[in-house]
Amino acid sequence: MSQPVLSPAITDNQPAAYAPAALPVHIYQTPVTQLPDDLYVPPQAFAIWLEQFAGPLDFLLYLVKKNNVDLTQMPILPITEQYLTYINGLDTEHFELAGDYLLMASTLIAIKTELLLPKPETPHDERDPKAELIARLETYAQIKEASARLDNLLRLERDVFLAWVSMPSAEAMAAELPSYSPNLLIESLFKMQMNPQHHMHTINKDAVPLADRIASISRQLSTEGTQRFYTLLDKSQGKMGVVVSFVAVLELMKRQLVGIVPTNVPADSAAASTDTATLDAQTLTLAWLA
Amino acid sequence: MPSTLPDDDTHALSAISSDDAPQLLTISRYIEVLLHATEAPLTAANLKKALNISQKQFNAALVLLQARLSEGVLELKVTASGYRLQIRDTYSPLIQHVFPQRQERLSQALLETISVIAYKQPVTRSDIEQVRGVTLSSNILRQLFDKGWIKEDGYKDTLGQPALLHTTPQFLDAFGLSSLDELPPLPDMVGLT
Amino acid sequence: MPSTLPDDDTHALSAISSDDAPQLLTISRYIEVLLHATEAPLTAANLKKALNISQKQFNAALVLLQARLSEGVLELKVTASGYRLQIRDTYSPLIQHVFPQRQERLSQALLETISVIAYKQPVTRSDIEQVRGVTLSSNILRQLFDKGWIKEDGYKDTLGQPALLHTTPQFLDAFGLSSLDELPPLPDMVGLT
Repeated sequence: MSQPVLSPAITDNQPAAYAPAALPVHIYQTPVTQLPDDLYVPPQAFAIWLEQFAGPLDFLLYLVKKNNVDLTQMPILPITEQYLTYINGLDTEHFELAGDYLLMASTLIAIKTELLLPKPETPHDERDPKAELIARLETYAQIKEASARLDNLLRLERDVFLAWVSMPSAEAMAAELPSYSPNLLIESLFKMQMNPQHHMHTINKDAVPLADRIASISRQLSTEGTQRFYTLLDKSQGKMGVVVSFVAVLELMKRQLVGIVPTNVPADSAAASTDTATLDAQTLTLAWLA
Repeated sequence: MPSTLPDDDTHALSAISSDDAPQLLTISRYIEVLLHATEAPLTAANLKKALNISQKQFNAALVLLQARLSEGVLELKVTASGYRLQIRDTYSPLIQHVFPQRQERLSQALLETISVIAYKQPVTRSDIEQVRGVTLSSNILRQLFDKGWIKEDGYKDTLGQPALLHTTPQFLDAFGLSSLDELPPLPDMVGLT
Repeated sequence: MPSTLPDDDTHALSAISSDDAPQLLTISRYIEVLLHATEAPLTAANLKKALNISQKQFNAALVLLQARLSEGVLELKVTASGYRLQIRDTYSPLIQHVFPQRQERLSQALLETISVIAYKQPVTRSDIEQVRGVTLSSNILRQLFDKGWIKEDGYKDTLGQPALLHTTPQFLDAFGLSSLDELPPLPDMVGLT
């Protein structure tokens, strides 16, 4: 079977190693004229070099491996120096990238300091920063290798592809959808009316229109002058009738057509302040103010 | 190789020498793979270019592909935008049955709401609440908006300037109506008229 | 979930009388349609329930489906979360060549993050940061959540009660694993010392 399609067109487009002329990097007081040739470094952006690493541990691991030393036997000082020199080379404009690296640098400085200080007489059994760093590096190296192995697995959407197909035609699918009958609309309205809760609500609403009640209370009060609040409440229409009457009274008071007659003063001073009056639903009297 | 091919296509196939048959099968498989691997339909030009084949090879491979597909649940569809593989229409009841999220029963609350909007439009939220006697859950309105059955258009000139709701042409489509005049006549009901 | 079909499948097939053959063919087609119609894999339980078939019918239909598929470019794959249809990997180079955009590359940072979660789960964000020595960008976590590869489940009983991260069956599906036991062995630590 011939394979007319598969031309080896995909080429490895890795840029060649770049040797910058003057990099502001020194290792052991020697200016670095050439960065590791396994990394591509644009001359103006040292930060991009660091971006090649997944983080400061990755970078440290690189330095350790590059120096090809046994980590446990390795003197940490030269590595620290080297790390710090690289970090010093970081453009100040790229400090946002440097956060994690600076944290690592401070750890290295701490280790360096500790190693330079004279050893205490009694070996302190507290934390050993060098051992901790090595442990972290080893853990990181392990995860880095594990991630490489994970990446080598056959992965969906890189090495294996799901088969995509279209669904049956829209018409065929739509034919299976319930075609909503317009009668559903009417039926839903009938059902709505049959709902007892709804029914009660509409009847009350329509049987006790607020405007009608306002009109009837206005009529009574304007004719009688004053009237007991209690007698104004139309109890013949049940709880809703009472509520609507109450709302009607509030509305009339808001419009300043009706006022409360204090029970302990004569009716003719109805317009007087009611602030101190005792309000009792049984004896509360309303007066027409208009 | 399938033994039967559509009548008018044997032509294209027979024009190709029998030496080409294995290669044609490969090409037809490649076309099948590419159609499975793309979201958008592929044009004949796309396919010929991708596989570096002639029009003649393409035609013959397509015939072969169709013959191979004839035994299965997929079919080759040609649309204005190109070729695609599609589940045969005959399986749409099965799909609708098994994945009922595509199919949908409308809730009574949703039906009432859309009915009130349809018959009384334009209406505000509070008009709907007034008629239905219950607080309108925003979820129901969202469902109606999601379906594209209702839209907001204009504001009621009242306190708070509430938005006015209308039905859309999609609503008419969903209920098989060509205009609002075709809505069933509204029964004589308290609270609605 | 087994990664290969049960051995006794051929038994299941022969145990069914030839009268059932047309019905089995239909069932195998239905299974094919349903697998095509969903994005997520379907479990045996899903399929048996959807089609209202017995385990025996299911097994036999699956064998039939695999036989039918063997002629084409697709294969039935059993993953951690069920059955799915995928393009045979012999055609992957063709797809990668024609649709390079379909080839998804994962960044080193993302791979390390998912590795920490996969191998050390359950982990908190700060566990990941501790191992990697880098502040965890929320972008990476969001990508992993978007892919459905990780989920939060439970809280670590420590200050701030950070959420615990786990991998999901979709993660296993994506890497072709049927269980976490199939993860490549975690390399030894001796590499450095």
